[in-house]
This record gives sequence, C-alpha cells and structure tokens, in this order.
Amino acid sequence: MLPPVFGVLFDGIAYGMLLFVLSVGLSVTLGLMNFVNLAHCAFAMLGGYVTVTLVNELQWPFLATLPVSFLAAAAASVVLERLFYRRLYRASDLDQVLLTIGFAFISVAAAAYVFGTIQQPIQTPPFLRGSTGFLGLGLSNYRMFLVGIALVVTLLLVAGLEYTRFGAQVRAAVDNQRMARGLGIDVDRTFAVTFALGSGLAGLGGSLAIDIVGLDPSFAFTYLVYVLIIVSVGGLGSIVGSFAAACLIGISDVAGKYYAPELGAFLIYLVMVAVLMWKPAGLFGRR
Amino acid sequence: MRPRRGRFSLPRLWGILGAKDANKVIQGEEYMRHSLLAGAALLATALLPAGAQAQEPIRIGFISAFSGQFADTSAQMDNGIKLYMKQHGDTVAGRKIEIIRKDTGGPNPDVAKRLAQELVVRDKADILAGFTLTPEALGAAGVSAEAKKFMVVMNAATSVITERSPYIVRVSLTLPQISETAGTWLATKGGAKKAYTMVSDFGPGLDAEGAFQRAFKAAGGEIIGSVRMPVANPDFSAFIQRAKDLNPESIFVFVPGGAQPAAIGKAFAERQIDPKKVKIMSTGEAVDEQAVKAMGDLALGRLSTWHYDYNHKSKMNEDFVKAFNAEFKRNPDFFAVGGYDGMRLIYEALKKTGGKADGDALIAAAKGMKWESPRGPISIDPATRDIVQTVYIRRVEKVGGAIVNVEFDKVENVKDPTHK
Amino acid sequence: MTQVTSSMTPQAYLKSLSRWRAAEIVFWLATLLPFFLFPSYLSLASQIALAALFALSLDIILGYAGVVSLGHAAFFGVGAYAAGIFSKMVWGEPLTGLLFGATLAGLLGYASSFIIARFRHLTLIMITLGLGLLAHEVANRAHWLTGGSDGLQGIEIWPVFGLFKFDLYGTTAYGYSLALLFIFFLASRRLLNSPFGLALRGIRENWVRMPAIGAERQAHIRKAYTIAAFMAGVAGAALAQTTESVSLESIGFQRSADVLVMLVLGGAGRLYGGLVGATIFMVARDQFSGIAPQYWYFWIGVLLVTVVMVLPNGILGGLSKLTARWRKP
Amino acid sequence: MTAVALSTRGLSKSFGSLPVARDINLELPVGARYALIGPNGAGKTTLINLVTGMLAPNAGQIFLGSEDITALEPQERVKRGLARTFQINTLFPGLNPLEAVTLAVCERRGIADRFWQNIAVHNEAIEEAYEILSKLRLGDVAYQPTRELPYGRQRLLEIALALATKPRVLLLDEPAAGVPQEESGDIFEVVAGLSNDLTLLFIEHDMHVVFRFASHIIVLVGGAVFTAGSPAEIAADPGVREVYLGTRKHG
Repeated sequence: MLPPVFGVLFDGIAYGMLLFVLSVGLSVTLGLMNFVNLAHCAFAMLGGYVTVTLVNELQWPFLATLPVSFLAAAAASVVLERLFYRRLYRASDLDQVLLTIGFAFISVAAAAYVFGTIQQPIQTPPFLRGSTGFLGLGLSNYRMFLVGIALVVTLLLVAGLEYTRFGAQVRAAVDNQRMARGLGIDVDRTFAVTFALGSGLAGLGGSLAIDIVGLDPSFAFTYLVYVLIIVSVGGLGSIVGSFAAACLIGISDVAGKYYAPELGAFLIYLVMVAVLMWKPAGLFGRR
Repeated sequence: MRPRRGRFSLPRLWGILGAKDANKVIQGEEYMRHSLLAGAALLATALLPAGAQAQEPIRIGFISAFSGQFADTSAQMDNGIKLYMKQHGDTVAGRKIEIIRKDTGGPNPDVAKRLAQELVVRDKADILAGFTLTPEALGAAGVSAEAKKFMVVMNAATSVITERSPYIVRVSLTLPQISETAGTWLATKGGAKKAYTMVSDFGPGLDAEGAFQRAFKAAGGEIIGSVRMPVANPDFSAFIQRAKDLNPESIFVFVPGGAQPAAIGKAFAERQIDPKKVKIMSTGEAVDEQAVKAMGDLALGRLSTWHYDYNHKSKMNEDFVKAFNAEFKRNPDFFAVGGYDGMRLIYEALKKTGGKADGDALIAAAKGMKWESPRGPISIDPATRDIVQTVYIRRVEKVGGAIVNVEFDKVENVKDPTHK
Repeated sequence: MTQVTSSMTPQAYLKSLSRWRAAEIVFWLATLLPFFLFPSYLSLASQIALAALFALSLDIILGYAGVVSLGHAAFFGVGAYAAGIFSKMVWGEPLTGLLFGATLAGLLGYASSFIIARFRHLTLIMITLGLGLLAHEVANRAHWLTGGSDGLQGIEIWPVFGLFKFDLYGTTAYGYSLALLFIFFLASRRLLNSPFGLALRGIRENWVRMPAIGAERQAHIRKAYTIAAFMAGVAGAALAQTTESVSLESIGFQRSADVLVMLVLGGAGRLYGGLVGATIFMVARDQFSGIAPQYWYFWIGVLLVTVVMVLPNGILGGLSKLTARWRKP
Repeated sequence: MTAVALSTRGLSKSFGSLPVARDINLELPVGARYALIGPNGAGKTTLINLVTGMLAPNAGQIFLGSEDITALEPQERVKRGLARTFQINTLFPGLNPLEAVTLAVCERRGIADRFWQNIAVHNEAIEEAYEILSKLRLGDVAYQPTRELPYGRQRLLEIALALATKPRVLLLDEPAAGVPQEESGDIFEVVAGLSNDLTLLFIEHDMHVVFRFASHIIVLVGGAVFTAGSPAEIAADPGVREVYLGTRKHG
C-alpha cells in the first residue's frame, strides 16, 4: 500500500503530460524554425472544437476524433503558413509576435461567433472515466491514458527527428538554409511540414485537454502562459526537455499544493524563474 | 434638439465653436471652469423632466464583460434582456427603450468607470445596468452616485455594492445570502457536524468561506479545516487529497463558474470521494448545467444552495425556459434570469414613474417592489435596495435519464445577512 | 540628404538629430483638440494618454535597450496600488501620491533589474513574465491591503493644485494625463538624445560589442530598467487617481501583453511609436467594441495582421520605409 | 630593457576534452608590432578571447603592464587600456560611424550614463570621435548608417571603435579579413601609422603583410606556441615551413 501522496504525484505528472502535449509543438516550431507563434494555443483550441463537435453533434467516439483534430489543426496551420507565416520567417521577433497575437485574437472572436461563449462539456467513453485501484491508490483512467499518449508522442518525435530522413532534412534546413537548398532539400516544404506537425500536436493537445480543463473561446490565451513556461524551462527545440519540464512543473505544482497550499499559484512561477536563473537556456537547451 | 448620438455631427461642432466665441478668454483655469459649466448644462438637459422630451428614447447603458474569460456570463445576461424585451415590447410609458452595450473585457473597474462616464455624458444614458463582475459594478457606482443615475446590478454578488450609491438596486443574489443558507442548512437539516471548506482564493471565495463558516458554527457545527485554492487553477487533485486526509463528513466548495466546476467534480471522483457518502455542499456555480453535463454520473448526490435553476418547477419558469430555448437554443442560467428580472424591474419602475427616468424617481419606484420571477417570488428590500428571495437546497439526481439539480428544500425570504 | 548633412560639423549634425520637427509640433498641438472637438471623449482620451505613457516607458527598455518584457504591468500596477493606498492612508493630494507610487515602482524596478540585466532573449521574456505573474499573485493574496479581486476601494483624490477637481467629463483627468505624458515625453526625448540614450541604442544594436568598447552594459540596463519602471509607475498611479479605482487587471498579464502590442503596433524604438500605437489600439478597441461588444477582438486581430503584412516594424517603421522608398525611386 | 605592455603566464583553456590553449606564455614589450600566425584552428582567436576576458581560462594569468587582470570583466580590461577588434564585423549596424565612435569615447570618458544631457553639449567627445574617424579616412561617411557602408570601410570602423577606447595594447583579429588584396594594404597602412606608444598584436594570414608590418612573429599551433622570433628567423625556420607555410590554406 502506498501513501496517498503518490496518487497526487501521479495526478501531477499526468497534468504535466497534458501541458507537454499542448506545448511540444511550440517547442518544435520555436526551437527549430525560430518562429514565435503565439497563436499556438489557437490551434489547440481548434482541435478541441473539432472533437467537441464530432462527439456531441455527430456522436463520434472520442478516440476516433483525436486523429481528426490533429489533421484539422495541421491543415489549418498549413494554410496560414503558406499565406502569412512564411513571409515573416526572417522578420523581427516583434513582428512575428504581432502577427500571431492578431491571429489569436481572430480565433477567439471566431470561436465565440461559431460555437458561442459557452463552456463545452464533453463525455469521455466509460473506460476513461473514474479510476482504477493500484496498490491502494486510485489512479484516474483518463490520466493514465494521457500519460500513455504523452509517452508515445515523445518516442515518435524523438525517433522521427533523430533517426528519419525527414528529421535530418529539418535539422539541415534549420542549420543552414542555403546549404540545405544546395543539397536538394525542399526547404519550403520541410518548414511547412514541420509547422503542420507542431500545430497538429497542439490540436491533439486541445482535444485531450477538454476533459480536464474545459473548453471555451478564451482557451487560446488561457494556456499560452503555461505553454511558454514549459517550452522555456525545457529548452527550445528539445523534446526531451519539454517532457522533463512538464514533469517538473506538474510535480512541483501538486506537491506544492499538497504540502504548502498557502504557496498556491506562486510555486510554478518561482520554479520557472529559479530554473531559468540557474540554466538560462532551459533544462535541455543547447545555447 | 440635440443631435441623436451623432459623434462628429456638424450641429455639435457649431455649438462648441459658438460657445467659444461667446467666451473670448478661454485659457487655463478659465477654460476648465467654462467646460465644467458647459458640462453641467449638458447634464441638466439630460435630467430634464420627461414631459419636455417625450420623444426621446430611454437609454440603458449595459456595461458588462462581453469579451474575454467572462464573455459567456454577459452573453447569457444579454439573452435574458433580449427575451424580456421581445416578450414585452420595446416601449414603456410611451418611451422607446434603447440598449447601448459596452464591453469591459473583464474585471476592470477603470474601464467600467470610463464607460459609465461616457454613457452618461456622451450617450445620454438614463439607466446603467448589467455588471456580471463586482469590480465593474464598483467602478460604475461612483458615476451612478455623482450623476444620480439609476443603476441595476444584474449579477455582481459582493454585498457592499449596493451601499456605494443610493441609486443602485440589485436583482441577482449576494454570496453571503447563498453561503450562509448553505452553512445553516448543512448543520441543521443536513445533519452534518463537521465540515471542511475549499474556496477559490479571491474576493468572492473568501466571502463565501466566511459566510459559510460563520453560519455553520452558529448552528453548532465545527470547521475541521479549510483550504484556499488559486483562482487560475486547472488541477485540483492535491487540494482534494488534503481534504480527504482529514476524512471529513461534509465539504463546502466555492469555485467560479467556467471550466473549474467540472474539473473539481471530476477530481472528487478520481480521489474517490463519493458525493453519496460525503456531503459535498456548494453554491450553484459548482454544479451548473455544463459542469453537471461534463461530470455525468459522478455528480450524483452533490448538494448545493442556489436561487435559480432551469429545472425549477413552476408554470412561469417552464414558459420562460421554453421561450428562452426557442430564441437562443440553450437553457437559461442565473445570469439570464438576472438580466430578465432586471429588465422587468426597469419596465415596472418606469411604468410607475410614468416614463420619468431620473434616478430619484426610479429608485423610489423600485424600493419594495415585489414580483413573481421564473425563480419564484422575489422583492427589493426597501431599506437596502438589495434582493430578497427564496434560496433552494438542491441535490444532483437522475430524472428520466437526465442528470439535473432537483430542489428538495428551500428557505424563503432570505436577505443579505451582512447589510446593517 | 548626405550632401546636406556631410557639410555640417559633427556637433551641428548631432544637434540637428534632436531638433523639433514640424510634424512633432503639429502632433502635440493635436493632442489639445479633444478638449474642443470631442469633449465627450475626454475620459477615453485620458486613458489613451496614460496608455501612451506606459507604452513610452516600455519603449525605453524594449525599443532602445532591446529588453523585451512581458511583465511590465508589474510596475504599472505597483504605481497604481501605491498611489491608491497612499490616498487612503495619507492624504488625497494627487502629486505627492503620484510621486509616491512612481518611486515605489522605480525602487521595485531597481531591485528586479539586478536579475533582468543578466539575461537576454526568450529567457529574459520568461523571467519578466514570471516576475510579473508573481507580482499579480502578491496583489491578489494581499487582500487586506489591495482589496484583491474586488479592487481597491475608497480612493479619494483631491483637486489638482487644490483647483481642478476630477470631474465626470474627464476634463481634469485628460489635462492631468496629457500634462504627465508631455513632461515624461520631454524627459524621454532628452534621455534618448543623451549619451545614455546612445549607449542604450548601442546595447540594442550589438550586445556583444558593448563590453569591447568598455561599456558596463549591465549597469546601463539596470539604470534604464529603473527609469522605465518609474515611468510605468507614473502611468499606473495616474490611472488610479483619474479613475479612483485599481484592480488586479492593472497588474496583470493582459496589461503587459496589451502594452507590448500597442508599442509594436506603433513601432518600437521610435519615440512616437508607443504614442501612435496606444492611440490607434485604444481608439480601434473603443470603436470596434461599440459596434460589436462580443466580437471586437476579431477586428483588432485583423488590424494587427494587416499592419504586420503591409507595414512591418510597426506603423511608424513601415511608414518611414515607404517614404524613404518614395524619396529615392 | 623595454617595459612589458602585456604578458600571459601559463594560459590554458579547453572546451570539454579539447584543449584550445596550452600553457601560453607571451610577453609584448611596449610599442611592439607583433603578428600572431598559425594554421586554421590553431587557437589564435581563442587566445584573443582569453586575453580580453571574453573567455575565462582554466589556468594561467594575464598581466596588463604589471597588473594582474585575469579576474577582470572585459569592459574593465578595456578601461585599463586593452582593446580588440573582431575578425567578423561586430559593429552597431543602426548607428552611424560618428555615433558609434562617440559612444565609445563617452564610455571611456565616463559620461555615457548621463541621461539628462543632450549629447550635442559634449563637444570634446564629439570632436575626438570625429578626429579618429578622419584619421581612419571615415570622415566622409560619418553620418551614414553603418549597415550601408562598403565592407572595407566597416573594417576600418572596427579599428576606429577600438582606438576610441585609447588603448595601450590593441589586439587586431585579422583586420583585413575578407577585404580584397588591393584594399588590405590600405588597412595596414592605417595600422602602421598608429602611434608608436601603442602595443600591437595582430592576427593575419597574408605572409607578405606579416613580413612587412610585424617586428616579431608568434607561431601558434594546436593551441600552443610553436615558436616565436623576428620575421627573418621565422622565415628561415624549417619547422614553421613544415607545419605552417607548407600546409596553410588561404582563408
């Protein structure tokens, strides 16, 4: 039998994993392509609304909507990337901030217009509800599912970027665009695909988040801060870093709440500031 | 006559230029005084008796958070207003009613104050209304007092608001009204002797905590522990584990509406606190329609005290819910009923004054007003201008396959307990 | 251009850079127009002036020293709360309250500058964000002092110089805010044309080279950060005084983000960028939200996207590029 | 016996397991014109970074005159009279040469933190800056933004910025790097014309230039001093020919 605090820690890790799935896409686009995309959570919100619509209006099973939300967010991002973002790859950070904040604003208003400002409820399938006993702990089924997805995403991403031809192309294109072009790599396409991948992951994260944090049009901004925290603490462009940061933030958040609730909301900000002062490039940052 | 809300209209410009000619020396303090005088003149025309301007519409400045995190509260309130105006026409006592909507974007008293000023000065609003959030109402209260404008609070629930201007009336609820009832009921009829409280760490949460603990202890109960949770807090498991460690007989919860009610409900289930065994009492937000839908069976057995639910059994409410659904394709909630009753109060008060819209006449008409609302019988306390209403004790149950709040007890004529 | 300037002595040339241009004088005369043309918009005009002052303070660190901050509202909020509390606990005289609020903000800026000056880029942004969020949380938790989420209650401000009462029309408020904006604009203008302003531009243009010419870049940044915090405190204190209210929003993330958007919209590093950006953003917000209170975000978003695509580097940056192209075809 | 302007003792640095500076002992007499040569990757720029404080050594000491400056920040070394230029232009692209050099002069005079004075009142600083620019033949472009200057002029501005700090010792990292051969002579004419009190150490690949301008040559190989001597000695040294002249690439 384990004391109850382990259950709480597990919940914290699972919560961290949710933040991980939401933020890892931004780590990829910001770290690899050096593009400040503050509309990242708007893609997550899009994924969430796709899932809610399919489940509540068309009675799709929850799990079947996940790939659709990934694809929808990825497709939407490709359109934006082709039309707008690519023109700003070499612009200043501040222009990128202004553009993407603009899109986040638009997405909030559009979501309010199309889906209303109402909080969107979602019923997950029965096997993901409630909890399962394990050594005296009640582990939430949904959270176990989240941890599983996060692990799969991590493995796929690390393997994909480190060991595949596509991963090599991305890294080459990032290191030296001109040389990559010279080697016959289609840099434009590589960037578009990378961007779509990052946004698709955000869409997936949005779908997974509804059950825990809900969904309404303000989503595009509410979780932006958390996502930025994970990305910066983990280190830009580092998938393993994001994973570690998500665990750290998740665990310190719940442990703090459990042992010292009066610290409350201070804790994760303190952890972030402390980590960055200790390691300015983040836990796994390269620079 | 004054130009109608024309912002850059020529007549207005001429007027200003003319005034400038009349007072040749307009500099520094002179200018200040001059413009104050002009302002006072403008204000005076706004306050002219109704007879002199029977054709002028009555303008209601509707100040609320239409965008941002709290957008849905304002949308529902607006729906209530729209429905009332659809059902009762847009003319009262011979005067047309015009709503001017202004967005605060959230709990911004500075913005609310500016909007109230602009509504009074520029748009010639006669009545201020709306206010889903306490800071908005407090920001505008000073303008109501200074310009003597009738102000109808349709939601903001902190007790002190009505004391900030003699022209304020509230038609919604006060948090102590609900939470004290929860404390008293739980310790007496609810049969709980020990309670643990969990509230969000901000103004309304602290108010709810205080009122509940006071009433619970006064009725002989004991508070065995309490925790205050950050307002922006998406994950509750650690707080619930703390509660569980003390193995309490009952738990009182206050969280703001939005995403948190469902989140904390699910967290109870995940930490295996069963509402059927532990009495989980809360205010109505924590078991609102969306939250209960998201929780499903896990919500069964949850207790709450509240003043309105779309399942309230009365002919009037059934008609209201039906009409609301026909119009907006969703159920009304307490914001909607606040907007609906607020408009009803404004209409009835205007009827009483015969279309006179100045603050003194309207507040006199509103004091002591009683009527049947979709939530049941309500009235305005003539002494405090605050709402007096029935508070219902509800439990989440399954009725014909649907999971809803069922009223099974009530306390009638509850006033806010903190007004002196 | 080059012919004209190269005939000048270096002193005359540098002096000419800080000479008042006709457009500037027109701009400042135009700020008096609301008194005459839009007397019912003076409350808005007052808040625009304070937003502009806030944006100007951010410009000193962001536009000139290249320190991007997402937590600048911390100083705005401290100034606002301090001025509000001062009016409750000491007296309602506005100028002393303003000085108190701004000084406190400046001191906090000085203290945090020791952390800020050590970092660059994303790390710096996130540390400012973190410190800003911590300040917000402190204000929320210090309920007994700040009123928490209900906002600070009971602020009463005496008439300015004992003569001008803050009225319902916002006449005094706009006069007060505009005077503050102008005073601190003059100060900023002098600062940016000073040796110190040159040093800040040096830091922005090349962080690495500065120590190689013997510059104490961290000391420069600390000083700039303190000055910017002081000015942000002035803006916050004045907002608290003119509206007689302070809420958590005045110290929140949203305000930090808004001011950044205003500055970048207008054009960072251009002195007038914050002023132009604040005016356009606030007027657009007022007009759009008057038309569509629920969906005005959409139009603001469209505005931002359009500006970036058509006029990169902000409105002023884009315009100056366009005019430069037009001059030499 | 002339006084020593700059010296190092046992200076060592490694990145991980890769040594980039090994037990380097230098002595530059006042007014010397030393060249630092060596194949690519020999650690020449690293040595300058170590001496100027942009990298911290793992071991060893650095003396400016008789003062141990090993623990000082880069800007403190500059203030004591140790300046450098960069191999890759490290300028202020948005400032014009007058502003950039005036900034450096203000920093040296300790007036760069005066935020309450218009810069135009500091006549002497501006004059001094303009004199430096004139001396380096930059007077006619003094008001043009640095990023618009021709490359060769930018190389000269590198030197101008360093001179504005009034150095006693100046370390030039390939001052003519990337400049066409016919122009690089101009740059070294400027360097040669510098005051005799100024102690110079320059990195250069072009042997004609080195033999023409250097009074003394230090050969660095693999992070260590391979040999040092007069141009004639170095030219005659078969070891140098083998490790350096024989295998060197044009950079």
